Amino acid sequence: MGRQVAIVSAGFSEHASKRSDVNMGELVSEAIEDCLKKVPSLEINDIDAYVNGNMPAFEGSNIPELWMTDWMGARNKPLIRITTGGTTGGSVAIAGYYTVTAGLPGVETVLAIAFEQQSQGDTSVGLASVAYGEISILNSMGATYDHLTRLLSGGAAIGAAAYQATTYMNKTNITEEDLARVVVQNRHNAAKTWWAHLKMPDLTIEQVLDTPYIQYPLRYGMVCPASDGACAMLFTTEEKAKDLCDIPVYVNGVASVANESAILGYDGSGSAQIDPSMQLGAIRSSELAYSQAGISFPRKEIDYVEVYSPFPNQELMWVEKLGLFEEATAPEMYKTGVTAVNGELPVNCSGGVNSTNAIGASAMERPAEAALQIMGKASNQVPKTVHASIGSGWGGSLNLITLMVMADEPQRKWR
Amino acid sequence: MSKITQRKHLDYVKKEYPKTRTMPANWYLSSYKYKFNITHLKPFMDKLKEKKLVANQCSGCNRVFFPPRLVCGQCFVVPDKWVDIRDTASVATYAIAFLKDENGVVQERPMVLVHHDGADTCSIAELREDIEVKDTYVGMPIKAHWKEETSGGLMDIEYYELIEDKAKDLKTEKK
Amino acid sequence: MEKVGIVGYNQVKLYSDANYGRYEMIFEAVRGAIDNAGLKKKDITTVISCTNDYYDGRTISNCFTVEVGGGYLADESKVEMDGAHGVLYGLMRILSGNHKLAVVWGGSMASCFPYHTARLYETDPTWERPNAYVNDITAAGFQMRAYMEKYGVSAEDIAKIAVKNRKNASKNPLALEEAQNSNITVKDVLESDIYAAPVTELMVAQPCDGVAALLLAPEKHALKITDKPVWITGVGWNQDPYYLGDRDLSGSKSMELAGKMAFNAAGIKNPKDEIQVAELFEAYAHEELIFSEALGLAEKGKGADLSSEIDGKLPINPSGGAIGGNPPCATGLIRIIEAVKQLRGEAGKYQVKDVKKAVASGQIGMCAQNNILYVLEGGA
Amino acid sequence: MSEEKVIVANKGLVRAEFNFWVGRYMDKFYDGLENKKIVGNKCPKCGDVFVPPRKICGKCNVVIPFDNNWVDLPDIGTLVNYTITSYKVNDRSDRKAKPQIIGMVRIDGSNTGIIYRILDIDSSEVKTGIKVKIEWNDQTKGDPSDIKGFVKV
Repeated sequence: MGRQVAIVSAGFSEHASKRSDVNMGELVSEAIEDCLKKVPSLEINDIDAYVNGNMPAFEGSNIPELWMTDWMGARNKPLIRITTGGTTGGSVAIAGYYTVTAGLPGVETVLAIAFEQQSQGDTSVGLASVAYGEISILNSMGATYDHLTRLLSGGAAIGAAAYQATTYMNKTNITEEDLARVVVQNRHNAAKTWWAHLKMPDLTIEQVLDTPYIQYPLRYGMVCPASDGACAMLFTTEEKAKDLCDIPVYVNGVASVANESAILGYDGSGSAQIDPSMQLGAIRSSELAYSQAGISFPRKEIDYVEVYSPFPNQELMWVEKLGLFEEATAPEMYKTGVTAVNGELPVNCSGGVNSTNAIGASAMERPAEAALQIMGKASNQVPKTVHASIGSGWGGSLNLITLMVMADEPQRKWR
Repeated sequence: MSKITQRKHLDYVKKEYPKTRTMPANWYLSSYKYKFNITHLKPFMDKLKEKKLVANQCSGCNRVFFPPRLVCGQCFVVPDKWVDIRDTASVATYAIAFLKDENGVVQERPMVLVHHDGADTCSIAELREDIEVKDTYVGMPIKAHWKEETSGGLMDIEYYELIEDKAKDLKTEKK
Repeated sequence: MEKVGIVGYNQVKLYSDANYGRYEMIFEAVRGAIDNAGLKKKDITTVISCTNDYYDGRTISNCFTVEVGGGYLADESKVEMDGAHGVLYGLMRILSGNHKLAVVWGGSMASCFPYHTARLYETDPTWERPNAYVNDITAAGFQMRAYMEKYGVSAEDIAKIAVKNRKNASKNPLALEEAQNSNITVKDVLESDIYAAPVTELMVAQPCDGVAALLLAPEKHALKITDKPVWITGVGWNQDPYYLGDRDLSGSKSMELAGKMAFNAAGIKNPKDEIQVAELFEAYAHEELIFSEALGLAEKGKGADLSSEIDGKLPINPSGGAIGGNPPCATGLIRIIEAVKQLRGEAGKYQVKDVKKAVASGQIGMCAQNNILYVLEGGA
Repeated sequence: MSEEKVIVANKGLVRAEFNFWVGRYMDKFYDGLENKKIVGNKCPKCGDVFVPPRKICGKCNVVIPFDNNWVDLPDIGTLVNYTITSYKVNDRSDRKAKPQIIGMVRIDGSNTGIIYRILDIDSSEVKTGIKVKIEWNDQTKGDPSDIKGFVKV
């Protein structure tokens, strides 16, 4: 039976489109410094194990943890590497949780690190290579590359998001203005977060709607940036956490349920998800994680939400799929300010992935920020007291989801 | 809003970092191969030549896969039945790519996920060129248009064309 | 630590250029493991895959393997290391109490990618990669020379290991055909093509195509599934610094520390006497000696004197080891599977007598930078 | 339905280019190479000297401040390890390339090794412990190729 896990700290590096002053190792060490600064009684040598991850093909380095060992302080320490594409950060955080909860002898304090320095690589080729094999199989079945390029022109992530947006908009009858409102809220929040990338304190809905379409229904102004950045989280046992900090954040539920692949499908066999905005994986993940955490009424019991939403329609979609709002009501909540910093259920007060997207790190920044809100150490801290929060991740071919449920009280396992 | 005033980027609070040298590197995918077993696609391709569509079906969950699949993920078995399916379909979802062609003119083409009647999976396809972007909607009924000379490949279906939709008003109505 | 049961396993036959599709091979491995344990798809609660984006030539290499790897609506994640590291994550998930059955699968198709170039991508891109003097081959050359010079070991002693493993592989029906050779001699090994002197071609574990899968379950649940469970009683893993100049290549500190951690968890005080068989992931023949010394199975520099044949005092790699076939991302997993076979008495022609405890290891990186070690015990 | 297995193996077409930022520490090192000088930095705690310089000493886990701790080093070192390979390291297909000696050299005054070719030496002559000296490229660009290799002193 696993033991209770607590988060004692989380740290970030500064995010920007080009962190040209540092290499990957130095970028990561910045995040670790920020993380350890918040727990003065802990030294880097006290860390027992490491969990790492990034999205390697975007950076052109295979298993970069190997050469970055010294920069992380991981020399002769146990280390494993988790990568799951867009959800990498979330998966790394979850692996950090499992490393502590497993109760292996001598492994109590675990540092989880996720990073990405996208300015070094070619993101479009990186994305194309996700389904490169699938594209080639369609080619050997007689479809020309010209035809395929046309079909898949959008690139993996934004194309998929546009499909989602279309069905979501069709179901809920929302307008582009509703999407732009989400963007504006995020970018305003980002302006108050020290490490965020797109800080736009004066952005208006009109400005967002004035940018051209990148892929209908998504416009340039609505799309996430490509950032360089790193994030680190410190996990430890309940007993140790109490000594290390005032308000330990307990991890009460984790899930990463995978669904069948969408759009192209494995082997080019088509999309098993007929409605890409349905997100069965997210629904199952939330059921699993909430049941572990003993949450029966997510809307009432959860005080703060960080969802992984590079595109605004996804933010609306996730808060519904994760059981926080009724189906098709999320746009209304944004309009009435329920999700604002001082609202009833604040969402993405860090600016979200929509404002800062260092892909490998993004999905970890969600639980990290959600944990800091509970500790009261977030840079755009919500005024109300946060008791329970969630952080989610999304990736793959619309099929990979991560979710972490945190609270200021431990959940005793009843199993 | 005119297209001239439209701006691609929005201003934000920027911080510049000192530039250091860069070291080049590359990743050639041309030295990679992608191996697939496409035995299960053979019957499908053969039938395409006869302008017929077949799909395979899992006897565990009765789902019909079009195009055929190697494995049913839900039951974790190889689908063992073959079924014929019709060439009528509907638009499951769509997105519009704003792509420049050779002349630099932006093409507005909807890319659609086509859900064939009787199938439980969708495939990605193109609509007929002259179908207006703004007329596309989720649930739009369409029909495969065959090439005159079929060769037993995916391109045998040239494009999908519109068929009359009596329930169009219901599907596109704004609440 | 609490013990975790291994309840099923499967490995596809290794080929240098398999007549398989990637997805087909993964499906065959995982389906076979589930059948081996007599289970159903719905019993799976979590799936850990071990693949590498640079080996598969695609970003998010686990993205399309959800269906074929049994991950549909299961808690899925990917470890981008050796298969043995994937087992570690599966083990942690079982120990957490959140999951009842974990599938761990790993593998890749070396016939589909330039293995040594992909290994070059592991080097420091700001310094060593532009020069391209360091990759797995040259690093192994350094490692073997450091080992030989420090302890005065001869190349013959190391060639003997390659001979032993290739002979053992000939008894293993699932090993790579090219690696199986029952008539090989030390001379053949020493006179084969020079890779990076002193390492010759036949001392190298040749990358090949293959996928393997393993099922893990908590103690109580494992006893319900099978009457021949194998228990993981200890695990340790560790990472050395990266720069070859910073390391003592004649030994393996990471394996030493991993071994300490695993033996401590399993309550093993004297591994030399308590372990009956070892399956070590030796990417090169000399690594088998370095590892067996690091684990305390032999004295420092005396690894070559160990009688490690199948009928010897402490058999190492009776299956042929990684030299018998090295499918990247699966080799460590196969080592665990081979140890399980020995403990369950299912190893056939290369069965070692009276095996009660075994160790299996996995590694990644230049000169085995990151090592992981398992202690396995048989019996219900 | 045919029983014959049909396998397709398609080649990849795309090619990704990367440009790795080297960071401030390595940038200073490459500035040195451009002027045919070797610069290292010294851990303030254990005193180990690193070539190339690093931000963090892995042994002590302390940050080496950028502002000082720099050490100028000679272009002479000791060969601590070597290997002889006929393969081009990044391209195995080129098997018949001329054998080259790749050596690990500890620059005098430093505590780590750098890996370069050993030039103009017969493979029977090479052994660990010999003194070697940097052979610079005539034109330096501020990247690792500025050092052509090492020659025996």
